[in-house]
Amino acid sequence: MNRREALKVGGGAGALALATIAGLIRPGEALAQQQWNKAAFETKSVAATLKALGGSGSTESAQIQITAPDIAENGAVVPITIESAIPSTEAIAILIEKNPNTLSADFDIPPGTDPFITTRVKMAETSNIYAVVKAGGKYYHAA
Amino acid sequence: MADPMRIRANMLGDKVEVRVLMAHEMETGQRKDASGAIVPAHFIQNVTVTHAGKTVLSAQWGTSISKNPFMHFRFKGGKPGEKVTITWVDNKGERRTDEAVIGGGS
Amino acid sequence: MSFPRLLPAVLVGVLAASVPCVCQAQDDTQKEVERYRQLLAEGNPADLFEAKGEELWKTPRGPRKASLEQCDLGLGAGVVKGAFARLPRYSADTDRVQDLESRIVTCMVTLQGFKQEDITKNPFSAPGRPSDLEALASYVAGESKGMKLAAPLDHPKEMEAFRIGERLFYRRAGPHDFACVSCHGENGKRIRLQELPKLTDPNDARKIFTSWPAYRVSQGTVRTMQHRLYDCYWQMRHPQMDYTSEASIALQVFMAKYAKGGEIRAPGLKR
Amino acid sequence: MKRLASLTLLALAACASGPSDDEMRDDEMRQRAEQVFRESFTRGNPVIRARVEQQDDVQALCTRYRNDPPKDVAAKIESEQAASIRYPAPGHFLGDWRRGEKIAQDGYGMRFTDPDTKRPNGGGCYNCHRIAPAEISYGTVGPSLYRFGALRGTGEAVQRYVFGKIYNSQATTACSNMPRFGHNGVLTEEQIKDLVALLLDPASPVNQ
Repeated sequence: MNRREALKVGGGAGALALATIAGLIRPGEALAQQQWNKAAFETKSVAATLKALGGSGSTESAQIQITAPDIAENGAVVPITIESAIPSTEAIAILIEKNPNTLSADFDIPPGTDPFITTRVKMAETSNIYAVVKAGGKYYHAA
Repeated sequence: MADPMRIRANMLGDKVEVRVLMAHEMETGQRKDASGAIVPAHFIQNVTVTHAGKTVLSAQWGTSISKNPFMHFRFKGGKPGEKVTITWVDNKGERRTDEAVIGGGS
Repeated sequence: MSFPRLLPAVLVGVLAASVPCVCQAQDDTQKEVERYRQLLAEGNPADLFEAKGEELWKTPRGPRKASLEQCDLGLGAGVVKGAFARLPRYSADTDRVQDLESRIVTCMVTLQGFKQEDITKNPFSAPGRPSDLEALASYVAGESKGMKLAAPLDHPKEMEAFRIGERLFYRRAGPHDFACVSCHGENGKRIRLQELPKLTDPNDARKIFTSWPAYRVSQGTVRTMQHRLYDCYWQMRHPQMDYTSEASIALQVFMAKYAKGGEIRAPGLKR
Repeated sequence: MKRLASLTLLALAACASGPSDDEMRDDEMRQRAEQVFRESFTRGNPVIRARVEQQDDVQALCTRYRNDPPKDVAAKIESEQAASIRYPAPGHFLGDWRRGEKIAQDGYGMRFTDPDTKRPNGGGCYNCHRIAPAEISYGTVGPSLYRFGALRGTGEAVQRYVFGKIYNSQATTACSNMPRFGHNGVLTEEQIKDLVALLLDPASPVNQ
């Protein structure tokens, strides 16, 4: 099952987070039960990744800012920052169009955490970078 | 066992700014070794950051996150002296948990 | 100057959206590369190696189950702070001029009982084979961060090493006629996009010599000064330079003379 | 420093009573450095080792004069190196610029990690020169060669000059930093012709 679907129906990770607060299980154990969206990480195009994330109807948004150098001295380490100004941002995904697998990372942003993330990705070749943001149950993207 | 992470957590206004480096090969599963054999994929799949028992960030990663991964983010509700705990789990089930004490203004 | 054996399965990525126009290609490229480096400086993975090195330094290991805490790096047994800022230097106990790595090896042999041949056979890491020496060198160098390089370089053996290093710096050989000076003899030059320091210019030498060991993003690991020299000779179509060989130390003494006074920024972060 | 070195040589030439004390010490130091060099590359590939242990006359002279030889020494190097160039038949200097571009990009060959296969060596020209405009990752140790043919002409005299420069750079500039690609067997005649085409073929991107 797709973890996003689990989140949508309000079970899964939400219930586990509650259990953590109650001190029933330690964070590490909660992680062991966490899922990894294999289907999404195996997609090979931006459209397929969007579909796998449940965001096929995504709209382009100017409120998502992608910061990356125009030239990476080394494609093995490309620093990327994604910042969303869309209210109620819940998740940010990073997609590298030309990589063998398009989806690079998917971050869940709980309330109280800034819709801002910096990480470093590998790029197989010159490529466009897409950010996909889930906010208020809807999907948005930017390139 | 995996080497420790380096976590820096500092107050930035009313937010906690977290920067973390993790020691991990992040093998793509596409690289060949000297003898031409494929090196199996070995990469972090899940990262969870907690503060005061609450998850403040969770992530799923693929093989294209760089070796020795770096992450930078900010959350509200933390105070100097409190702890931030970060755990990663990779595709072989190896894991590592480290924590850092939130420092004053950076 | 990539090192194909160690490069991951990815190559330099240039974002298609904005290839600079021909007219300003060089300026724009340089500016973007500078920006790239600034973005990376936010988190230097060398930190991971420093931490690992410190742990290795303090853990009893080797046939004698001893730690390296009593190692004399030149400032007396047990003094790590500031020791890197005084290297390379002559050591009376070995009657040799030694650099950081050579001195760490001495301590691993004398204190921990490791065999010299074993620890120097594969001193550089490869994917799946980490190197203790890279971590140890990162730790010791990091303990001099912010200090100024002040290797004395006035012992007769140090002065002799300088003259040997100087000759080797200009020594041309091999099918490409390369010497160190072929790449490091002029200001403001670069190989591909990599700027080249003029090593006999104190302004350049102070910045460069004091920034190794460094995390190399192209190789995903910390590389040391010994590796930098080994890699230069690889590019010069020379054979593998022996780890901590006399030539490698003479060249460092030569460079250190010009780099004196430079602020230690090791372990650094490089392409 | 450089000026001093050449003066010392002239003084020596004029002096019939043998080497001075300075010259003796210099020679001693040279021998000591050579010994250190030999003892510092003991584990390497013996073929590569043999290639670097023994310097040829040009390498030894350029080392001695730190790439700034006195005029007479420079003239001797240049004339001897010029005589070593094996030119192709007149009218046959231009190869294929597309192959030339590949050779200019390629740094393969003669390093200790390059397996001994039939893969030809590269020229690695972009390491030091700007050439075709599409490649933005180029070095600046050598001059820019972009629009070389458009600026210098593409006739046979220029073709012959470029061939000779790549074959043996020291025929025109003693102790040049540039490798002697033909003389030292790094590149074949065919490969050098492809590089001549990269610089001079009117269809090459270099001249657009």
